[in-house]
Amino acid sequence: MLRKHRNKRHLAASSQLQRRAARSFIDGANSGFTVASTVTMRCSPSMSPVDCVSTARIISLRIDLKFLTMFPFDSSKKLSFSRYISDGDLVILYERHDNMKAVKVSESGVLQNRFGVFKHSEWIGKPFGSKVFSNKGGFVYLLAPTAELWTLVLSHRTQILYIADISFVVMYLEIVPGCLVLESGTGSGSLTTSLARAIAPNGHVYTFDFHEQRAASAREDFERTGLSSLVTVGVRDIQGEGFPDEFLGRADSVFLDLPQPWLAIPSASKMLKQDGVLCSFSPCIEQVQKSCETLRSDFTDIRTFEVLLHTYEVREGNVWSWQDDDGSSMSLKSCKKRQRSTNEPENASSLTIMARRNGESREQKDIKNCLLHKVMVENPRGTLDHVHVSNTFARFLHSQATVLY
Amino acid sequence: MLRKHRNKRHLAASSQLQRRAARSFIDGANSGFTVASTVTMRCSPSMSPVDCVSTARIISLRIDLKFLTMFPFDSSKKLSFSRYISDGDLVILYERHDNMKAVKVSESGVLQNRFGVFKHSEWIGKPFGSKVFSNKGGFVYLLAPTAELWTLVLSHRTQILYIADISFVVMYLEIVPGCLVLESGTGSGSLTTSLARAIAPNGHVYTFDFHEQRAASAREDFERTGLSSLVTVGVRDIQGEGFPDEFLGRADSVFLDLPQPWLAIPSASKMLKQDGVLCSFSPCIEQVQKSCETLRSDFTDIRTFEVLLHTYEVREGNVWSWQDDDGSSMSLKSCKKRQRSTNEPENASSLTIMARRNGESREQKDIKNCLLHKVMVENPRGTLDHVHVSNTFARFLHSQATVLY
Amino acid sequence: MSINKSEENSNQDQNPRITWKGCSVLLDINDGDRVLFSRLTTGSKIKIGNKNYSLQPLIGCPFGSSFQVEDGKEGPVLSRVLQSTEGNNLQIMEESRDNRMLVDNNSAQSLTVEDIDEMRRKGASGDEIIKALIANSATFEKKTAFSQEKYLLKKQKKYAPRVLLRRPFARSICEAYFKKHAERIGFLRVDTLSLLLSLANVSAYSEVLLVDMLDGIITGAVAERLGGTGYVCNTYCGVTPYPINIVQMFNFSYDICQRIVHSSVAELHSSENETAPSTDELEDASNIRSQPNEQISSPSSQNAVIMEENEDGNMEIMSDVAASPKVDKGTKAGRKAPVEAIKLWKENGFSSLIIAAPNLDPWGIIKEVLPLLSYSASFAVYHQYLQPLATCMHNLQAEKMAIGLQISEPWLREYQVLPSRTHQHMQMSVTGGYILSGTRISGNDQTQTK
Amino acid sequence: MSINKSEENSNQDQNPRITWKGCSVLLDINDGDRVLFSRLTTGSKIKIGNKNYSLQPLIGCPFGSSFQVEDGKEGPVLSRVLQSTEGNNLQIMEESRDNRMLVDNNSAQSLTVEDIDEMRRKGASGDEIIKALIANSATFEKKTAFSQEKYLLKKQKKYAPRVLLRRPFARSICEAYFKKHAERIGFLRVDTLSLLLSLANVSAYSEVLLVDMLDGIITGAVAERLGGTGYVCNTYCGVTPYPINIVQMFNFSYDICQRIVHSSVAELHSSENETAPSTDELEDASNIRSQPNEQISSPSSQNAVIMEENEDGNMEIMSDVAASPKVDKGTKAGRKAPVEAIKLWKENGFSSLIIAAPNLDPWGIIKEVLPLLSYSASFAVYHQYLQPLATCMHNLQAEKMAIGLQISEPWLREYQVLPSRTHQHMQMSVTGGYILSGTRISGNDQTQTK
Repeated sequence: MLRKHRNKRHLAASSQLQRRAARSFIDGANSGFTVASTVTMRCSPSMSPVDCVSTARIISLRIDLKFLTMFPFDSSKKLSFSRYISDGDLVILYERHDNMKAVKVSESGVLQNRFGVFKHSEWIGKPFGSKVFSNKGGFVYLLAPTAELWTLVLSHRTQILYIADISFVVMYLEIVPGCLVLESGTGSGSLTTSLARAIAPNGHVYTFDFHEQRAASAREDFERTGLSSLVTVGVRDIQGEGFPDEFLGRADSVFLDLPQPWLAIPSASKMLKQDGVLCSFSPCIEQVQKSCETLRSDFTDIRTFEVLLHTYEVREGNVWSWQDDDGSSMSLKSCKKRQRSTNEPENASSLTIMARRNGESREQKDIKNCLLHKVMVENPRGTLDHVHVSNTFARFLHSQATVLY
Repeated sequence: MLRKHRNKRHLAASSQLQRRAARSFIDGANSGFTVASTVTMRCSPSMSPVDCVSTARIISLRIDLKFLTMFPFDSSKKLSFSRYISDGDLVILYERHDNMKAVKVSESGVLQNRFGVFKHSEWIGKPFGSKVFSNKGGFVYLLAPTAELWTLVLSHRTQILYIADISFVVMYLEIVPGCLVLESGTGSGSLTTSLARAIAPNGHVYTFDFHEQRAASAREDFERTGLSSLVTVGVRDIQGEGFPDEFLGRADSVFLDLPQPWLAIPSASKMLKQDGVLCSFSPCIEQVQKSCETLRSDFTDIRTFEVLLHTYEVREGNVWSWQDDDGSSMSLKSCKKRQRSTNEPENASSLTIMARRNGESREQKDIKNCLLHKVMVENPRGTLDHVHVSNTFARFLHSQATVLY
Repeated sequence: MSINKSEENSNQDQNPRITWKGCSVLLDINDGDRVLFSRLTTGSKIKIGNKNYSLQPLIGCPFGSSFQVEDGKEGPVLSRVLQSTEGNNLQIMEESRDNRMLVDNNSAQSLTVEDIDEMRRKGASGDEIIKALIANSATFEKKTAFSQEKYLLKKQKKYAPRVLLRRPFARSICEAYFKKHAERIGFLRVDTLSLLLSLANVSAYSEVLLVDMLDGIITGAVAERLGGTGYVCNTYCGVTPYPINIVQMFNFSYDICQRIVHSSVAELHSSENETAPSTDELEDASNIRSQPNEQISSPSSQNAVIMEENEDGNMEIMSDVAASPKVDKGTKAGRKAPVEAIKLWKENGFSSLIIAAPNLDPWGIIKEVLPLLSYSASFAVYHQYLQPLATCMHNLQAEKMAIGLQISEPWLREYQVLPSRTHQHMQMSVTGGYILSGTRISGNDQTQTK
Repeated sequence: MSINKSEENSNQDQNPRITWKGCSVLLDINDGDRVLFSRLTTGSKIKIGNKNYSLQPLIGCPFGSSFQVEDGKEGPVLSRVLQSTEGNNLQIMEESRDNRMLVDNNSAQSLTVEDIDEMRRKGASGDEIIKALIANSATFEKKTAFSQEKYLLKKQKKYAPRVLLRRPFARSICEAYFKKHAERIGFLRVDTLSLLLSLANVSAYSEVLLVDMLDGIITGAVAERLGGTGYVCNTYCGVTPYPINIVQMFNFSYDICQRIVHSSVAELHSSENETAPSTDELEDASNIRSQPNEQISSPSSQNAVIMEENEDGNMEIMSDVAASPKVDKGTKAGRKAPVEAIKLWKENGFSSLIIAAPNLDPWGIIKEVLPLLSYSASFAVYHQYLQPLATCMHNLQAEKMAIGLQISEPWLREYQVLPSRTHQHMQMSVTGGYILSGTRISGNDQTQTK
C-alpha cells in the first residue's frame, strides 16, 4: 500500500512561490500558525492553501511531488498500486512485535543490526511481507507501513494501549472520508496518523501543538509517511487562544488531549458543525470532572469511557498429572529441573494450547513444548513492568455530540 | 458445621435479670446504644456484658442457651461436631446457584415449592450435602450454612460481587481470631457475618447502624445464624456521634460504609490500636477524595482499591467447520435451526469445553452438547442486567494502616 | 467529501447532518429505553405509549435533535425541543442529606391517577404534569439529590417521553444493537468493532475481504470507512452469501452500495492453479450465481420482517424499510463482485481481511482465505471465545503464515460523571469477545510473488 | 485472643503490635522499592546503599513505624521517624502550570556530586541534602506539581531512604512476594488469596485440607485464620511433602505451628476400603514418613539460602532465619499429622479444601482429594489458566460430585487519590489467575453417610 513516485526535487525551483502562498495563508487567516524561519512549503494544485505548512528539517529529506504514503488516497491508484519494494520506499523492518524500525530504502543503503548486514539493493523488487536475509543468515521481515505499525515504531511497548484508544476515538468521533478534524495537542502524532487514515482521501486533519519542536517533529514524520497533504500541523496555544476562527462551524470532530481541556472547550464548540462530536482525553478524574462541567452548557450526550486492551500469550503446554508425579516434589523449583529432561514420557501429561493474559504486548515467541510453570518463570517482572505501562494508559475518554441550534 | 443444642427456652425465666444487666451496661458505658423498648437480653457466663444486646423480634423465636452457629467457635466441639441434620438446625436449601433459601428444620415442618412438597422429618438424620426428594420426585440439596451461602440467601444475584469485596476487606483489615472489629453501617449484615467468622472464637464485632429497623433485622439474622455471641449490633449515628468512647484504642480494625465517611474518620482513628487498619467503602469518587483528604492527617499507607470478580460459564460446545457448512447459510439464525437437528454428524464439528466470561453469576446448567451460538442466544439480556448489577458493585475501597504515637 | 458527494448524487445539496425524506434514522426513546430504526417517509409512524405519532415533523431536522410529545390541533404530534434537555432545571446540589429521615410508604403522592388523566384531557404538557407531581409529593423535598433525580427521570419517561434523532452511523448502530439485540451482532461491542477496523488497516481504497456473519454490521462499518472507494467483498463457503440486513440502516449512497459486493470463496480461489482464469468461465460463474444472489434479497427482507415480529418492545425495525424509495434495485448493497475486480484481487490480493463467524472454527476459515490476501496485508479475526482463537494463532505460527500475531481482549467501561456522584459503571459488557490480529507474510523463505 | 495468647506462651505479656527480639518482620525500603524479611536479632543487619545498618533499633518499636538513615556517633544507624512521613511538607497545589515553559536539559542542577559528598561528610541529613538540591535547581520552581513530586520522590529515595517496619501478615507477605517474586507464589494476588479463604469457608476450628505448591503462602494464610484451632493439613502425592518455607515468615506461635501438619494422599485414603485402620499401620506409616519429613527441614533451609542467592536486590530472605532462636524443633511448622487427627478426618472428613498447584492438572488432584471432604464442605481451586479449570468443572458436573460450581476471575485495581491527580492504575496484574469453587455433595441420590 505504500505509494512512491520519483519526481525528485520537483519543487526545489518553485519554493519561493510556495513560501509566499503559505505566508499569505498565515497572515490572511490569522490562524496563529507559527512557521519555522527556514520553512519549506509545498503545494499541489488539489490542495487548499491551508494544507501548506511544513518545516525546516524537511529540507534535508528527498522531496517528491507525490509523496510516499502510508495508505492510498489517490483515486487513480486504486487496484493498481504496486506491492513491490522500490527505491525510496518507507518500509517497516519487523524483527519482533516489540522490535520494529522504519527504514527508507535506498539502492546503496545498508542496514546493520544484531543479525548481521542487510543490503537494501537485495530488497528492491521483492514484495512487501518478504523475509530478507543478512550476510550472516539472520532475517527480518519487510512490511508496508500502516498506522498501527507506525505507532509501534513511534513508541515501543505501549503501543497496544494506544491502539485501543485510537480506534475507539476514531469510531466515536464518527470520522469518515471527507471529514474535517481538529486536534490538540499533536504529541507524537500517533493519533493524527489514524485520523488521517480515516479522513482520506478528501478530508483534512488540522492538528495543533504548543511546542514548536514537537510540531516540527510531527511534520517531519508526516512527510516521511507521506501524509502531508492530509495533515496540517500548527503551533498554537489552544488552551489560551482557542482554535483559529477560520474553522468556525466547519469541524466534523474535535479531539482534545490537553492538561486543562475545559479552557479549550468553549472554542471547540464554536468550531463544530451541528451534531459534531468532541472528545477529550484526560488521565485524571478531576480533569474529567471539570471538562464535563464545562461541556454541560453546550453539549448533550456527554459520556465518559475508559478503554482497555488485554493481550494473551498462547503456549502449547503440558499439564502434568499429579499421579504421575510420584516421588518428586512438584514445587515450582523442582518442576524447573524436570522440564529440562526431554526424555519425559509424553503420556505423563496432556498437551493443550492455553492462553494466558499478558501484561505486556511482547512478540509471541515460537511455540515450544514447555511446562506451564515455565511461562511463569519467564516473566518474573511482567507484573511490575505492567504497572508502569498502565500509568500511561489508564485515561478517560469523554465524548459528546454537540447540538447547536 | 452447624451447631445445635436443645436447651429450649432456658432463658425465659431470667429475662428480668438480663434486661437489668443490659441496662447497666448501656448506662455505665455511655455507649450510645439505643435499645428497643421491648428488648430481650441474654447473657452466657463467658460473654462480656458488652455482648448482650438483642431486640424485640427475637422473642418470637425459639431461644437457646447455646446457639445455632454458622461455624464452630466453641473449642470443646472441634473435630466432633455432627454433620447430620437435626431438628432445629438452620439449613440452606439449594435449588440452583441463584435460588437458595434458609430454612429452620422442625420435625413437623413441611416445605412446598415448584418441585413439590418436602417433609422436614425425612431430612433429619441425613448428612448435610444430601439430595432430598419431594412427593413428586423433585429434589433440592440441603447444605450447611456458610457466610458465602448466607450472603447468597440475603441478596440474590449480586452475591458474587459482594464476596469479592468482603474477602478483600477481611484480608486487608488483617482480621484474625481474637480481633475486636468496629463496623458502620450494618446494612444487610452480609459483611458482618464474614467479620464474625474471621474473629471467632474469641474476638468480637461491634456493628452500628443509624436505622433502628435495620439493626433489629440484623440482630434477628445473627440469632438465626447463631452468631449473637460474636456480634453486637448498636443503633447509633456514627457520622454524627462517632464510635462510643469505650472502644478508645481498643479496635484492631474499623470498617466504614457510610455516605459521608470523612465525618466518622476522626473518631475511628481514636478507636484504633497502633498499626490498626481502617477501611472505608464508597461508591463515588468524590467520597473517596474527601475521605483520603481527611485520612492524610492521622493515617499512613493510604491506598484505594477497586475489586471486581468475573465469573465464567463453561460449556461443551461444537465448533463447526466452515467447509462442512456447504450449502446452508451459517448465519446466527440458520444455526439455530441446525442445532435442533440432533442427527448432525459428529465429525462435522470439534467438541471442546469452552469458558466464556459471564455477566451474572447464574447457576451453571447441566452440560449440553450445543452450538456455540446457543450460549449467545440464551442470554440476550445478560449485558443489560449486568450493567444494572454493576452499579451496586463498583465501589472503592480505601485501606490504611494508622500509626498513632 | 466522499460521503457528502455521494449524498449529493441522490439529494442535490443535501446536508448529511440534516434528515431528508427517505433517509434512515435511529430513534432513541427515553435515553436508550427503546431504540428503533426507521426511514423518514410521509407515512411512517411510531407508537409511544398507546398513541401513534407521525415521523413527518422529523424530516429536515438536524441529527441530534430532540422531540417531545405534544397534543397538537390534529391530535398527538412530535414537537422539536429547541432547548438543551440536559439538567431538567433541577439544581443538583452537593449531597448533604441522607435518607435517615425518609419513611418509605405509598401515601406520599396526593395526586391520583384520575387527577393526572384529567390534567391531560385539559391539555397539560408532560412537564406540567411532572411539576404537579412534585408539588403534590410529600417526600420529594426530603429526598436526597440521588433520589430526586431518579424520581424525576422516572416521571419524565412516563409523562414527557423524549425522542432523540440519531444519525445511523457504525457507532450508533452498533451501540443500539449491542444494547438491545447483542446476539444478532454476535455480542460485538463498539470498541471491538473499532479495533477490527484499525487492526485490519481499513482505509479509503482498501480492498477488504470479509467473512461477516453478523448480519452486515461489519460490512456497513467497513463501507462507511471506504466512503465509496475500494471494495468490501463478502465471501462465504457454499452457495449462499450471508445476510447483510444491517447495511440497509446506514444512509449509504449509490456509490457506497456499489462498493459492497460478494463472491464465494471457491470463486475467489478458482484460478489458484491456473495462471489466469478465462473471462468466459468467470462470466459463467457469475451467471450461475446470479440466482442465489437474487434470493438473498428476499430472505433479507424476510429477516427484516422477522426482526419486527421478534420485537420485544425495545428495538424495532420499521416495516417501511422495504417500501422505502431508497431501497430499489440500484442502490441495493451487496451485488455480485464484478469480474474485473475479482481478476485484480487474484493478481494483487486483498489489502485487508476481517472474519467474524462466531459459531465457526476460525482456523478452518482463515486457512482458506488468508492466501487471498496480499503479502504484508493486515487481518483481524473476531470470536466470542478465547480458545478457538488460541488454537488458530498456534496454527498460524506453526505454519508460518503470519507475523505480529496477537490475541487481544478489548475492555470498555463507562463512567458517570456528575457533581458529587462520579463513579464507574461496570464494564459495558463482560462478553466483549476477543480479536486475533496479524500480518500476512510471504511463504517460508520463499521470495516469489503471489 | 488466640494469636495473642499464643504469643504470650513464648513472650510473657508480649504486645503483638510491637516487635520483640527474635520476631519476624517485613522491611519495606523506599515505599516498596525493596522488600525484605528478617528476624530481629541483636546481630542482624541490612545493607542500604553501600552501608550496613544494625536492626537492633527496630526491636521494641511498634509495627508500622518508619526509620530513616542517620550518621550516629558509632557510624550509620537507623533512627525512628516520629512524624508522619506523608506529604514531605511539599505543598501540592491544584495543577495550573503546565510544562510549556520547561526546557529539558541537564544544566538545571548547579550542585555537583562532589558538593553532595562534601555535605554528607559534614554530617548533613538526607532531608538537608534534598533541600539544597531544590535550592540549587534552576527548574524546580517551573515544574508542574506532578514533576515536582516526582523529583522529590526520586531524590528522597536516593538521599533519605526510608525503612517501613511491617507486620508479617498474610496480606503483607502476599503483597511483598507478588510484587517482587510473583512466580514463587504462582502469581497469586492478595485478593485471589483472600477469595480462596472465603470460598473454602475457612474459619476457626476448620479442618482444612490443602494442596499448597506455592511454597506455603496458602498454608500460612489458613493457619493465620485458624488462630491455633482446627488443622491445616497439607497433602501430596508420592513421598515428599511440598516445601512451605513462607510459613517461617509469619510470627506463628507454637500453638499455631502445631496446627500445621502434612499427610500424603495415600495415607489419608488408606482406610477407604477398610472400616478402620489399625493404629499400628498408622504408626508405622508415620515412622516411615518421619525420615522424608526430616529431610524437608533441610531443603527448606537450603531454599532460604537459595532465595538469598537468587536475590536481585529487590527481595531478600535474611540468612539469620535459620539461626533464629524461634526456629527450633519445637516451633517448626509442618509436622506429620497426628494419628488421631487422621482417624477423625477419615470419620468426619475435612471441612474445607484449597488446591493451588499451578503446573498440575487440577482434575487429577481434585478427583483424588474431594472424597476426603465431608459433604456440604466448600472447596476452592486456584489455577493460572482458565482452560484446565474449565475442564475440571465440566468433569465435576458430569460426575455430580459438587454443586454451586463457579469459575471466577478476581480483578484488583489500585487508584491514586491525590488532589487534582486522582486516576486509576492499571489492574495490579493481569495475571491474577482463576478460582474454581463449589460445595461437595453426597453422591448421586445416595443418602448413606460418609
